[in-house]
Amino acid sequence: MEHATSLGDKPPKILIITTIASSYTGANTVGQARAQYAPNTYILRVPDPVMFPEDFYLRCFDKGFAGIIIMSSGSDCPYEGAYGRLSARVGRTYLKMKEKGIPTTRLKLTTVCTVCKHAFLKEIDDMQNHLKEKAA
Amino acid sequence: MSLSESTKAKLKIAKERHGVSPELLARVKETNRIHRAILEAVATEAKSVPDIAAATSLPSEVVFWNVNALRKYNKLVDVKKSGDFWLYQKK
Amino acid sequence: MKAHTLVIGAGIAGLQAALDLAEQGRQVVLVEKNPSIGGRMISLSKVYPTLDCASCITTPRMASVAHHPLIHTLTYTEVLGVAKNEDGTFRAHLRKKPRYIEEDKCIGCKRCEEVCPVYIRDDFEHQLGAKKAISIPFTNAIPQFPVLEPQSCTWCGACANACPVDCIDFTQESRDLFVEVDAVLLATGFQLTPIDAKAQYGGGKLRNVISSLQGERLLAPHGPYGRVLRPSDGKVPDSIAFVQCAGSRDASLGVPYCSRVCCMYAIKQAMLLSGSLPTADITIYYMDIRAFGKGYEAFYQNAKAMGINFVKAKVGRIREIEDGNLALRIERQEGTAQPEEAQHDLVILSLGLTPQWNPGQLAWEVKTASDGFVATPGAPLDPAATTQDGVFACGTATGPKDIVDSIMEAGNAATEVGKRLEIRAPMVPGGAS
Amino acid sequence: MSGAMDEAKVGVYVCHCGGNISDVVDVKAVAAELGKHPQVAISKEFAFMCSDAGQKLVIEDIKSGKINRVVVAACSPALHELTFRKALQRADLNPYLYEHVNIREQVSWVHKGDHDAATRKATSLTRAGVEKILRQDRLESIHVGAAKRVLIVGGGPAGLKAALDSAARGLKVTLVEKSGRLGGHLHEFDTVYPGGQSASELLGKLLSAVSANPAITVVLGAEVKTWDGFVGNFKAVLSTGDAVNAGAVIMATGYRHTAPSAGEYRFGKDDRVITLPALIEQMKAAPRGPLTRGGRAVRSVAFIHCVGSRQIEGVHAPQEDGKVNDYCSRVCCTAALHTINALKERQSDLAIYDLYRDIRTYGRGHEAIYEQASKNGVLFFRFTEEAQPEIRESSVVVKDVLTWNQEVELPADLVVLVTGVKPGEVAELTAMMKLPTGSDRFLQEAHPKLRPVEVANNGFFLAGACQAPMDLVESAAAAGAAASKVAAVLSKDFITLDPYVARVDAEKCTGCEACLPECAYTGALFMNGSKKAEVNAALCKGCGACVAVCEPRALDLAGWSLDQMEAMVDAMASEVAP
Repeated sequence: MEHATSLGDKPPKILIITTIASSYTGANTVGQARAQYAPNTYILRVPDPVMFPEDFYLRCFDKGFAGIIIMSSGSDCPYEGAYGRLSARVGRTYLKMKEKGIPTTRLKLTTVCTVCKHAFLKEIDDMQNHLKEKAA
Repeated sequence: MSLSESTKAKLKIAKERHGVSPELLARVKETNRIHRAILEAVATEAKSVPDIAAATSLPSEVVFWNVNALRKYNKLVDVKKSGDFWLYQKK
Repeated sequence: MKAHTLVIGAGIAGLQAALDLAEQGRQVVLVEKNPSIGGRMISLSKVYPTLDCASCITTPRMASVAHHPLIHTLTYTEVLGVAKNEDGTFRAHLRKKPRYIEEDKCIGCKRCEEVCPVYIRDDFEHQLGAKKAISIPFTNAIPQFPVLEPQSCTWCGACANACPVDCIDFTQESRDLFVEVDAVLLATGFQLTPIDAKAQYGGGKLRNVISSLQGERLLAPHGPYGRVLRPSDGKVPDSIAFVQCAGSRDASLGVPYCSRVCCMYAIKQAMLLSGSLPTADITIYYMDIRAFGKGYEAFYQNAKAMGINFVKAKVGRIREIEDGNLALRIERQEGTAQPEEAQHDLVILSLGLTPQWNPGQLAWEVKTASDGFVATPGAPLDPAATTQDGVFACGTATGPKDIVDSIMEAGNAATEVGKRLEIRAPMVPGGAS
Repeated sequence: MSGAMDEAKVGVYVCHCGGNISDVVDVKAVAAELGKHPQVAISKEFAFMCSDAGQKLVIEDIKSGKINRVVVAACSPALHELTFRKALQRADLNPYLYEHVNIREQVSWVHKGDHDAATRKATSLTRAGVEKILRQDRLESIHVGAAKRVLIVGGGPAGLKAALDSAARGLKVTLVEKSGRLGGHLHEFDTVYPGGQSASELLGKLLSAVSANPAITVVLGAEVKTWDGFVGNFKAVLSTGDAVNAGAVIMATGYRHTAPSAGEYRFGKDDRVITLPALIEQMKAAPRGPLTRGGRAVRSVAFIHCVGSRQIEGVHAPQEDGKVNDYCSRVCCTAALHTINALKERQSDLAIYDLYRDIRTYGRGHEAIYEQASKNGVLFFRFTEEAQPEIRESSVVVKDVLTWNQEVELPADLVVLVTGVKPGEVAELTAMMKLPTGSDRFLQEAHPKLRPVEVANNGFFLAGACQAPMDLVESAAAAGAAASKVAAVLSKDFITLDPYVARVDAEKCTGCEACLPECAYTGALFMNGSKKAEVNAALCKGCGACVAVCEPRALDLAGWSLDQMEAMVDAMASEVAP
């Protein structure tokens, strides 16, 4: 398996963690509108990202993902207290990233709903541009 | 465009059954003309609805409705805001 | 076709009632005249007082109905008649309108829509947006089938040429169906009073005077403009007014009653507008603010605290001045006695709610009350019963109502239907029906 | 957990979607690449997987024994995941051994311009699907036994209707009422709005139906003393000593009238000042003739709205718990106007002044009651929360915003405070049952829009004014809705729950208890007798919050395990041949 740093001319990969309740459907909405975005994006569907320990994200970076966008359900979250727990988790992940010298901007927690086409595209664009800047 | 014989036959039946009004055909033509004019107006630089209206001599509400029609079908994009208006450009 | 219940209308009330009944093991035929289920709710921006995205909370409910093994959903289908049989069952005559596509073949890929050369006004966007003569009704529509509108079709065949599954059928005809059921539930919903009803508000001719449902689309994240702009020229509006009771509490329109939801949706839209246009001035002209539901008063107070301008006034007349801007003649009911003129660049009329459908059109004993909505003689204790034994009603079929109250009534109607079925079609012990 | 992995044989099917996918993604290349995976036994592409022919391919491959796990790469799972799960069932394979990979909405439709990249992405995503399904167990829906009895707490109209509705659905009902009689506040009224029906007739109907129904056991003067169990099997002991085993609970604990605070509008100091319920009681006790107060005829009455409702911090005295009632009590505007019209009917020359903030006659038939009051000659004055009316010796003074803030002095032989409502006294009960309440102290529904009669806690339902202020029509609807949910839950002998819940590998659990504070659902996760974490599947909602903190990985979410997610990420991260 090749490592992220040796991907050559291919743009670095972005992992997008989506929720069944909201953002996964949001990603489908983008597809239905035939809006285009870069293919270096990989969508993972979960009930809620609150299931991931801090090390999960570090592991993703290790395995070759340059950026991770967590598209949570925010206040639409069907699980009690999960959003608060998730953001605390992400906060702790940032600390661990700092310890390891990984720029915290490579992990973004945001909220995308089932019809947030613009928000979905913008988050990808932002991360994409950010990674490009970093690389340059 | 190559339609199968059976499709052609069915189209003929449908056409006879429902008819095609001259108003509809005129409207389709007019819409095509408007779309060409709008796309031409924004081919090289992004423009606002009032600017497109001025360039095409079309009423602004007609321009705006059609701009959104073209935007929905990915022929046009809004690129940025200028003052109180968004600017649209050919995709 | 046989089932326990026919539910007419697949808006949120009909969806909820159908789900409740199906969850109780009852077979439901759910009939909807539009091409998609979801009703008015799926077209809203966000809902008060939670500001949940309407699409996000409606779509799962629609999907549960669509996938439920005990619910048979018929979209794009009209009810032509319902007759009561001697044994107390009902026989409904339904007509499935032609979509001009074969539903069992269609894969919902939209290629037909992409190539269709005819642009028409989109009903789902309340005419603000465009669609094609053949198109899928909206993003989250269920089912994801296109509809061809024959009156707008030039029969060019482009769609058939593009269709990868050869599912377009230009000669499709309507199909009549008969359903035998033990009970009927009316969840037929509401419509707005017409925007052209009041000459003093421009009679529907003023370009920047829009209806409250158009306001919803303007604010929906996937709406016709993708953002808040006004229809006449795409300008970002800077001063927006809501005119309350623009179709309610007005005997001259035949709507003397309060439409119950307008105060809250106007406040909600005002809050959403101020969120997307932070510098805009937003004014609500009202008679009484009726924020009566759970959490509504706090929502209203929040809106005031956010700087939304509430003015107790009657709006006498609206006219268009230069650049599509609007001049409103205001008669304040507090503060000052002098009539005055206010200028805004977008006006949203809080139109009233009237019944979508009159069940009296069918030859049966379902009566409407003086307000035009389905009469409920069993109220207060039995608000779902109608004048016909075995026919029940809920949601806005029985009067203006918001989503939560419609859902409450839908659940109650499911109970009343369930009680009737318990006698007429008892469940077999062990749970199977 | 993963014992099945050795024998796992995956079938991969890549859909063309009639060009929708295959015009952008090289589906042959995807299928070929997946075919190289050591545990993929079959890898095919097909024009329309969702068609009968496509489903048949899968079914035949399963039945012939070539495969025992299935991955279809096609459109969004929202469209056809269920289609294929059902196909697996038809082939006698556990439907959860299926993974649906979305290469249409999230690949071919959004990466039209780059066929190679789209193909590489589709391959990675499909491989991730294979890795996930290789680590998937045969999940089964969870079944919980259910007692076919519903416990209803509160014997007002909502509780009575819920009891009748539940009994009519074949359920046994235990109806517990704290006071000595059934009927609640319905006893107070003479007639009810908007129809003007006789309250005692309505009540009589309910009571005779309840007493005639053998399925309903009424326990009066009783409270719930102890509480245990979960949906399907709640166990309560009542203060009477009766034990109740119920599958579900309907809370119908109702409301109380708010009392004016000490001295508010001179209430308690001036005997001309009474509350609306007191006026209604007086009118009911003496149904005819002119109204009197202290033996003297009353010629003028002033009604003041929003007493105890829509309160503003700093303006109004707080309630017992230190908070103001900032909500609208919903029922009082119409109730007051309904009473005013009744007053006018018996005493047409009575001068009535109505002092309000907003008239909220929102409901069906309410506006007509307001109009009738106007026609009856009632004079309306509007005040703001900042400038409250003032009670004087024999008058009320109001700053009327309708007449440009003129100060108006109105004669008033009687002042009626239109008081609001607050929830019944249920703090102890909700603490024992662990039910949520809102900041307004009413019981909290699962979702304020979509699930008004359900509670986040499985098996609990709300009927009537315990959830929010409601009139009789609305309470009846809420009670019927709650009964509908109960009928659904208890319609079978067991309750079926989703299998996607947390589960514990007891061998790995170290008993560290780190997971406990993560769980938001009381009783869902606990330490058992052998100091190991245990999940009550009936209470777990499957959010996975506990999974994240379990270092030994003893906890996992069925169908969404951390191992599965990591394997998927690995597959997505790895590069594949273009």
